Amino acid sequence: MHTHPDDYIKPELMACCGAREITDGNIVIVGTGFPTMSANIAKYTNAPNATLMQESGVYDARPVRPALSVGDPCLNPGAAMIGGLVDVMGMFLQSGWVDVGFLSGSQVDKFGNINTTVIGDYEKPTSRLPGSGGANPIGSLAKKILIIALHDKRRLSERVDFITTPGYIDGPGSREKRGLPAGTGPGVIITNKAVLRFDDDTKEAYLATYHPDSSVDEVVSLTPWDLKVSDDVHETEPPREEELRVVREILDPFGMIKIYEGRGYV
Amino acid sequence: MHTHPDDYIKPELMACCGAREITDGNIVIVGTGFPTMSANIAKYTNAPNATLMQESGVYDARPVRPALSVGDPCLNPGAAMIGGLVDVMGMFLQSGWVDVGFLSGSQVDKFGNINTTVIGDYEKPTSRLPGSGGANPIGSLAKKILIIALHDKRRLSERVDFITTPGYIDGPGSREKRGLPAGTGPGVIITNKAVLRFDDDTKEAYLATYHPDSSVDEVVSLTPWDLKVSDDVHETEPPREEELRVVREILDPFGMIKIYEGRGYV
Amino acid sequence: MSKVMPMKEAVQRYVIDGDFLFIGGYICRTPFAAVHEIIRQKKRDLTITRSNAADDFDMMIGAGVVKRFIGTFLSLGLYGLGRCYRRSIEKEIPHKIELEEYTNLSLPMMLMAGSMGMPFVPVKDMAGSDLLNVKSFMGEDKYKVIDSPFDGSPTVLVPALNPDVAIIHVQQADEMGNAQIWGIGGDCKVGANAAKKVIVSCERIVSREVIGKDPSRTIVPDFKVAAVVEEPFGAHPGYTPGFYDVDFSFGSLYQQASNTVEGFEEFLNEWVFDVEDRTAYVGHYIERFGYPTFKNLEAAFDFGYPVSYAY
Amino acid sequence: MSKVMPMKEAVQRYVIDGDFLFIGGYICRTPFAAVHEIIRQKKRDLTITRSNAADDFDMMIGAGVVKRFIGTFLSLGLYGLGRCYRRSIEKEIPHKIELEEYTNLSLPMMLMAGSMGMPFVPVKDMAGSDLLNVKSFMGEDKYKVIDSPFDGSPTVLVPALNPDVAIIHVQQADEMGNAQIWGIGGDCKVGANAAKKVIVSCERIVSREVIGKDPSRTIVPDFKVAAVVEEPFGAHPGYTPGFYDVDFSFGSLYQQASNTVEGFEEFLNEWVFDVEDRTAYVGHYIERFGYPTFKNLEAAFDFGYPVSYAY
Repeated sequence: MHTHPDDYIKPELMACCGAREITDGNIVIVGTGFPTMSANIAKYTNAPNATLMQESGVYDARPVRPALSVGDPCLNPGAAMIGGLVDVMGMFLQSGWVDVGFLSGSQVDKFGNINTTVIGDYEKPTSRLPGSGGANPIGSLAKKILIIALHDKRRLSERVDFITTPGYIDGPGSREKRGLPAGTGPGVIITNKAVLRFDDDTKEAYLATYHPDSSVDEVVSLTPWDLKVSDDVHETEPPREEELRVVREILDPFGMIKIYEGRGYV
Repeated sequence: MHTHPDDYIKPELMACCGAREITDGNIVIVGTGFPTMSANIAKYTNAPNATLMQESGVYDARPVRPALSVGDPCLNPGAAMIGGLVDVMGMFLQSGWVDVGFLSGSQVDKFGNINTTVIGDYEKPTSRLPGSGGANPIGSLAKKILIIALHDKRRLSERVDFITTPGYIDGPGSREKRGLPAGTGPGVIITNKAVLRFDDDTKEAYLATYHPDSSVDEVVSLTPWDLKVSDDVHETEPPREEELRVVREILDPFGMIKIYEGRGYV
Repeated sequence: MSKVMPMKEAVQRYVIDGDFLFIGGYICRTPFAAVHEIIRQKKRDLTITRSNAADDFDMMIGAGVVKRFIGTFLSLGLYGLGRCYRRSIEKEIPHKIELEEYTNLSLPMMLMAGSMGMPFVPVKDMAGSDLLNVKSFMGEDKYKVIDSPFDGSPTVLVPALNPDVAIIHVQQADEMGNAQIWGIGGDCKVGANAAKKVIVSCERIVSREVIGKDPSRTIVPDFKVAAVVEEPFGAHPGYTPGFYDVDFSFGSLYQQASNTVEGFEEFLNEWVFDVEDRTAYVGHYIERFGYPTFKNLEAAFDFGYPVSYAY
Repeated sequence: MSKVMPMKEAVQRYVIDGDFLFIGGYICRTPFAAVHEIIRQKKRDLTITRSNAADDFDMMIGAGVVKRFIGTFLSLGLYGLGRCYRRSIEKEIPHKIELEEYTNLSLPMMLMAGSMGMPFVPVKDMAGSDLLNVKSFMGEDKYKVIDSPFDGSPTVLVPALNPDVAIIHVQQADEMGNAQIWGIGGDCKVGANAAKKVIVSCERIVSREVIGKDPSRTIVPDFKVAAVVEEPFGAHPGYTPGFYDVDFSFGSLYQQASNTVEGFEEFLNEWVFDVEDRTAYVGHYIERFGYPTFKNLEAAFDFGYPVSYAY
């Protein structure tokens, strides 16, 4: 039995949800923030032999503080291998070795398509976002994609304004038709309210678990599409004592994860 | 005026002929033996800023003895850059940076095609030779090819049994038609009897200079095709005193070049 | 025959208005001294490229030196969206740059293809995304989809890129340009080798003998290099492994400044136009923030093991 | 979770009859201990590949373990043509191997494509040569010629290779398989990373901490590695930079022996079948040629400079 302290914050819960999606031995490509936290929690709990890489060229880094970017100086000393983009994105990702990738986006739709390019029209955007970076290839080529998103009707959408990174595109068969590798695609959307998973037949995201301070009704009402609810929908397991200890004592002693509360992850 | 000592051996003369084909600043891809010797003589005489590379991944090596292979240990300490085959053959050669390449072959024909694959039928060969190795890409992609050959009717031929490395293939326009880069192709055949060059119009090798102990008649009689003779044919300039000093005092103090006499280079 | 020269001269001689530039770096080893000099010399109509662009690209766009950007991403990382980039695209300030977008797989592959003399290269990403539906100045040559002649499957081909000039910042180089790095590589090696010529900015110039003690660290050979510039602290506010850390406070300063056009211009005046070169920049930095702040960025002492290439 | 094991076990577990093997090395870092073990275990029907093959490939062919060879070149270098190779092709002794021939540009590119998940790669060589006119077991998939969809020019495409197993010899690795080299690389990095699994033979096993002191030297990450074998002197008669020199006399010994089938078999008995492992091989070497000869191969002391990755 696990103990579940109740003094956690939402970004901690979300990081733990991510960690539980990782299986021992997984090779995980990470950016910064939650993803790195999740993968590292997994290494200290359920997946001690998982290894991490960053697109900038780093494999199995041993940072002494949370990396603030994929090119962070703390990723250099102690890594097992450092090359460049062609090594990580080509030699590891494109060649099919990456099990798990984490992505986030300004818009995520019901098929798990992600937009990090523009809000509005591409030529005359309301808001110009950073662009794909590594997101598109990670979303195209990693075996399982974990999506992190804020749960509101602006961030989740029936259809993204621009598919930067393909999820299931238009639904069943779409990835295969475009030539994306078999056995890839979004596995879960972790929001600040719930965990959504993808239906095997429809490829649409459905509600799997709602977080402790939320409810099925709240999640459905905050979702801009007709969200299906799992037959065995239940509350998300809160962070376990040992997960929180890893976050607070080992990975992030200065509590940098709190900045995500300021970004709306509450 | 240059002084020309008369105690040289034929491999020394041939190495000097090669050196004189190199222009200052040239980037030269070399194997072993003559080519390395030629390129190094050039560095000490007419082309001080020429640099050498070996296909194994080495750029600007500083060997303390003549390298006996392109993977020789003496090529490692002191080189300016060491990578692998994809760096030298791809990043330097295929991308068009190599000015001069040296090649030799068991058979060389009048269009400068080279055979290092088989004597006789490919499927049932009389003699199985090593194969292309780096020869084909060097002959295809370096701007100027210097060919080293023994001068007899077996080594030179009207048509090689197998084109391992294309010269001018079937004559004018052949390289262009196959898509080989413009401005590439054989520049000279240096034999133990003569220096042959290629006619701009016919792309056939013709006699440019005969070595001091040979003659136009001898060279023509040892050549298995109807060898054209240049209007200003003359004797090859023998090794200059300073060239020989470089060979004997700096590059090859143990006289390893003498082994080529045993291989017929007399 | 040394190629060593001041950055001012290197940029004057080798960066021409209208050129296509690869500018390396990944927070790690950003050639910021060169970027500032390009702005200082008010170059025009440049096409710039790199995977994962950051503050340096944002600054060039804001300063108006950029016409076109072949990119994958541009943000200030920790500090959010690139302000100048947004103003350019959303509000045409100072003008709207043209944008051709790829990814952190396809763009490095295009540079690798360029570095290796390959005309194009197949990539497995971008399929099914809107990145294939937007084309800008590269037009129909942005990519091609063919049926693989081997197995018939649809295959995206992207073209090789060969920039006119590459600018990279490295730990050390010799005076002819043999350039060595260690640590995060980004797309520096492929980008530099894809270019027709390279400007190497370095923390220290070392002898050819030092280069030869560890030739496996070299990423660019001297024959590709046009100029070598010794610029200690040349990647600031980025970092150089073994030399100095990222300057997070300065990143915040740029974020604040670039929030407005006026702030951005004041920033440029203070840190680019009013300083003559990198030495003056470092002097100003110390004057403004104090020597302890500067000294605090210096890397810790943590050296590895030497190796031998002997036989 | 350590992957360290004796070569006997590594070859028993991970090299299966009929496998497609990449075997690295370029005189430099030839994995000879592994090659001997493959012969000792009388593996059959292997397909082997490497650019510029030498004595190790000749020996495997003579020993009858090889069915197919995807190659570019095979010779004994200084010692002339490969005797066993010639006997196989010319006289079918012990049998005629099947041969698919490429070049030292195209084959490394095919391995690079395999390592990077590219289905094929364009190459600018082979055009106009008879290498395009001979096809063996790869049939029509040896290469394809297409009109470039970008500019219409004829373009040779060669397919990616993905060997079942790669075997490389490196200077050092940790017990999980992170493998580091310096000096001549040949096609080791692309070949190893193209394979489904890797056997790493190394001069010394080092700690993960030592690997982390210089991660830019790593060419293969641990997750690709199935077995790590510590085999000092494991590349003999080839060399390992920083450890020992080429053994020219031994090369001559092999040349003499392999001139005849009988001589070759005696050589195999003495140096492969009658020694149980690499330790016994080295013992026999010292017994036969004396410790001074062995000691004389040891590399000179000529170490470079350490670097720091700190910030």
